[in-house]
Amino acid sequence: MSALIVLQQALSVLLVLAGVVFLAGGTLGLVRLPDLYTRAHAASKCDSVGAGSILVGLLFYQGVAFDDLRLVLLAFLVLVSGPTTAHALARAGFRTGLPVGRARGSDDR
Amino acid sequence: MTIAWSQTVPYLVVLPLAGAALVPIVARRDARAAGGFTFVVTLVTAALAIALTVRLVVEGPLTAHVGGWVAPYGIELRFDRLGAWTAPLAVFFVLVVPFAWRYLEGTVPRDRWAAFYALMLLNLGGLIGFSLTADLFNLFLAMEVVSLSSYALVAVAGRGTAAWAALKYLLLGSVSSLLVLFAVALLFALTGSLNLPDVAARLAAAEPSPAATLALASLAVAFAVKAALFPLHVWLPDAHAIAPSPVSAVLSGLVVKIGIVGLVRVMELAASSGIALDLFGELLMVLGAVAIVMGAFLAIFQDDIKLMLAYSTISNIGYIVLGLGLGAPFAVAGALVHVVNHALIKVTLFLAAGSIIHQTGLRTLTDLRGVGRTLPQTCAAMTLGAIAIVGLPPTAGFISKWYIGLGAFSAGRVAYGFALVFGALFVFIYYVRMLNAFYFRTPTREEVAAAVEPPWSMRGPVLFLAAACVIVGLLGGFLLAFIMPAVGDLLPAIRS
Amino acid sequence: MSQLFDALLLLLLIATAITVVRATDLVAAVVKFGLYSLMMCVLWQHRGAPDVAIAEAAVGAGVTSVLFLLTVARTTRVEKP
Amino acid sequence: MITLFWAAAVALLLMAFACLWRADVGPSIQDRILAVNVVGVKALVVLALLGIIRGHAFLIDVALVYGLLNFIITIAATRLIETGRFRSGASS
Amino acid sequence: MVLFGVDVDYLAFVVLFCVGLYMLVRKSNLLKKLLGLNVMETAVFAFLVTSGMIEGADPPIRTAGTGPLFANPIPHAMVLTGIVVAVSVTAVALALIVQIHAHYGTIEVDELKGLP
Amino acid sequence: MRWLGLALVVVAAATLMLGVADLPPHGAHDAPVHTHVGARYLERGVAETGMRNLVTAVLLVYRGFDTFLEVVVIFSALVAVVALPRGRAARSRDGDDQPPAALLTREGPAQERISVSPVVAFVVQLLGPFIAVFALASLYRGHVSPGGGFQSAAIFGALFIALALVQGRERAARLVPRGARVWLQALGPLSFALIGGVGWVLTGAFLGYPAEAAAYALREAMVVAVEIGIAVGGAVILAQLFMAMEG
Repeated sequence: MSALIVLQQALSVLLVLAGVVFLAGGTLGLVRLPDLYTRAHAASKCDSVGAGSILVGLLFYQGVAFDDLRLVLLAFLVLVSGPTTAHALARAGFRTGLPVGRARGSDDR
Repeated sequence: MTIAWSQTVPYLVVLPLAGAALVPIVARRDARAAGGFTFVVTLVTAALAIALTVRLVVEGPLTAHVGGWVAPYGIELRFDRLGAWTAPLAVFFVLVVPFAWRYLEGTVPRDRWAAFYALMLLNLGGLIGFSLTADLFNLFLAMEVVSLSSYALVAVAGRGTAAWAALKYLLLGSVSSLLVLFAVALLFALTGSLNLPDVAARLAAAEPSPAATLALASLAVAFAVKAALFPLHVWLPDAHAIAPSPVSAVLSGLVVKIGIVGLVRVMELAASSGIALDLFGELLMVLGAVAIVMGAFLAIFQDDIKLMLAYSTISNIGYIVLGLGLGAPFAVAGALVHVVNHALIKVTLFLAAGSIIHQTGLRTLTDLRGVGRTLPQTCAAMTLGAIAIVGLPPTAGFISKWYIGLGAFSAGRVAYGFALVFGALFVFIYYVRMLNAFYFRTPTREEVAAAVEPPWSMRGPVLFLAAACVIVGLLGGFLLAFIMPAVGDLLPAIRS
Repeated sequence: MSQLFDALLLLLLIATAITVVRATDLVAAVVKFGLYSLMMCVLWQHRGAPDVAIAEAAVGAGVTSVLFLLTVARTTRVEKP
Repeated sequence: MITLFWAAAVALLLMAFACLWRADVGPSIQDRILAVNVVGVKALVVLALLGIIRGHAFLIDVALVYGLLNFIITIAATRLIETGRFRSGASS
Repeated sequence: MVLFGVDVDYLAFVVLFCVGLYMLVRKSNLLKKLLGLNVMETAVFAFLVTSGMIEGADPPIRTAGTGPLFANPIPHAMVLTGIVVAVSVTAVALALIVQIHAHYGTIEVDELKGLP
Repeated sequence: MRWLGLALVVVAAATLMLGVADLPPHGAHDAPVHTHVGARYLERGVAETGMRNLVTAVLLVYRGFDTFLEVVVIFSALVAVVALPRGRAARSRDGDDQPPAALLTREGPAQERISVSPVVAFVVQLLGPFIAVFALASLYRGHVSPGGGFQSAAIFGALFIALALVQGRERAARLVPRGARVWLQALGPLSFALIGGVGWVLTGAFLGYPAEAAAYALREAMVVAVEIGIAVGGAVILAQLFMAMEG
């Protein structure tokens, strides 16, 4: 029994840490990458994975005796809405003719 | 089962507000029905208010605990001698609503009548709630109901210019509401209570703190904005001049008074919590005196009659604030009576001016020359109103201004007494200018020459109100006798 | 830890408010204002007021922001300096 | 465990500052919205973490509402940029 | 935590309030002014909620697992109401701004002042 | 004029600091805030109101009159917005006929008519039922967990906005039939007035709830009626505000 709890806790720690690392990667991408499309790519990918794995980690921490589905729903929501948002943004960028690569004359240095 | 009279007090607030919710439903078939329905609702409210005033005289103040929760644990509505102000308030609405029936034709498109009447009822409900509640947060909410409906009423008839006037009003009004909320938050953090008497008692028990003074000061500033006290009056002239005339009457006569009622509440709070506001009293006097002179002075240069009346409101708020600040019993009583009297006179003047504008389509003194010949009854009402607002003896304005002046001289504040006289002189000048244009010049515009008296639904309220200006003036003592017992509670705040 | 979190959250709130001031593109200003509301919602969650947090998330961030965006759509998008 | 959660929350807030920088400099409006959205996701995770730290499941409701609303306003804003006007719809 | 003799939280709310006030007073764009007003409002709400909290207390929901210390529910109720009031005022103001733009073609106060 | 504004901000900051510096530090459990009215609500609230979420208890029972004014405020916001002239008509009258797209996008004239991305439309429709269920749950469980009438109204309103965004307002508007709108928008104030009147008859005080144990079901029914009034009325008002502002 205790082994199970230890496993559960270890998994939870691992997932939370991994999530933080992924989120940090996404943030780095958002800050450093040259144009909207790459930034959206990095941010959305790392965010869904990062936020998703933290939420799953919390689910492990809460244990099986969890009485409702809030965390599951939340993870589902993050996984569905993150990519959609990125898609909508990139589409909006494409529609308004935002250039690929480092835009000339932009104030991004 | 006997029903306690005191428990009917909440209905004074609920009737108009629930009525407002019903107005769009009533108006679905016929937009005119909304006007009739609104009139009935105001009539019932006024009847209840008058009945409660009678009970008040017979058996003393009535207190309702909403939901049955006693004072600091629930919301308390008090119908006392100051709260009895709701009776004239409701009666003015009873007169303004029929005026609006015909006035709206041609000024506001039919599909927006329902919204107009609903906003009027919301305004009435909010005003009553504001005057009756003894709970700080409830005060804030009632104020928001009044403010929100007022902003919309300013913009209801006009296009862009009215919207701009309304937005200026909204921005300043919102800042003032925010200050009230901030003060409520501070007082709540200090005392843990929202009930006004309870807050005062707990403040009195605690050691004096700058935070409490800050709270009272921000309440005072907020209410000064709502009352359009002199340096904070910038929103008023545009908003009041551009609104449809029944709305101008309500805004100028009644809505600015929430600032005064609020200031009275601050004084009550200060008086019973032992926070000395000597500087506050001085400031009120100075600002009041400046407002009297500046308002009247600026009014002289206005050619638009509604703009002139709007500036005159600033001047009259000055009288009331000066009276409150003087702190002498007569002055405070005079100020409180002037709240009612100014409401009466200003409603008369705005409705009469509205009739003139509605019948001729013109609104400047230059254009309106000679209108006294074609609209004799309306202009007679306007003249009576003008005499009353100057403060000449047989009219309503005389009593209150006389007592404020008497208070000034008896308190040894002779300078303020002279400011008062000086202001009256300016007022006299601009109304003489108006009367001169109306009666002693020949018409220059054919609209004036062709004008006919307005329909009875508009003429009736105007004539009734003009008569009331004289009757209240002749029987003036009773208002003073009614309010005198309430004055004593207010005094310790200022007299220090 | 809780105290550090608190201080960072308050700093973040102030920083968000300042980016709202600095934005000249009104759409960006409105979206950042939405973020400000959402940050406030985190603060309230931290202060033990979940009811208020839900209301702020739904009204302050959602409905208010959408109304602002509608207004931007019907007026102008760029703030003149 | 709780300390780890706190640390994660603090780390997320620190990252949020970096995203806020991106939201401030842009350069395009989509970049700003993207950055704001990323901060939003981080705040959502922080809300969930706070709920777990406090030990009350009902606190996660806030995170749910937050996630839904963040999504809706981002969609609204991108719609506005995409079309120049807000009126939309596959049907109309 | 106390900084400059003031509780840090209260200090932060004063700063937020002033950022909003700055936006309201100095920005010429009406929409920006309105955003400033909203920022100020939120700062006051935050002040209210903070004044009603207790260190380490639970939300005022008395179910199994909460307690024994609870935050004060009254400020929460007040802020909930306040949020609704704020959104109502904002909606009316935005409708007015649309009107103003339709009539004058601008929502900058500096330009509106010159127009009739 | 410029420096006047800045001076105002500085003065406000200084005054606020002065006042706030004097307050008891937040978070202490023995501050006056926590020992007076709030303490009583916390202590006796569950027994007196039957609600475990005391914020809901304060909103609906102890300070119900405040909530009544709150629903009146949001109702008056709707009436106010409806009372204003329609903006779009005014714009074309003033000759400002540029397509808004050209005004709005810096990058140049946008395409004529851009449909919603099918991905976004799908996701919104996927999430829609979840949001609706969540809003209902928030209403239903408002007395035991965070949430309640108004939160539920706001979530429904947001759902309506999302649907209007992807499906077009015409289809979304069908969710609130035109004939029912005038009734539904007034539901908040009316339910309060009605239940308040019932309470007045039963207990002698406006908005009173019968306290006897025997009247438990009646009390529940009254509270639920008010909650539904707030939620449905609020949601319909928010939806209509959205439609009115969209023009």
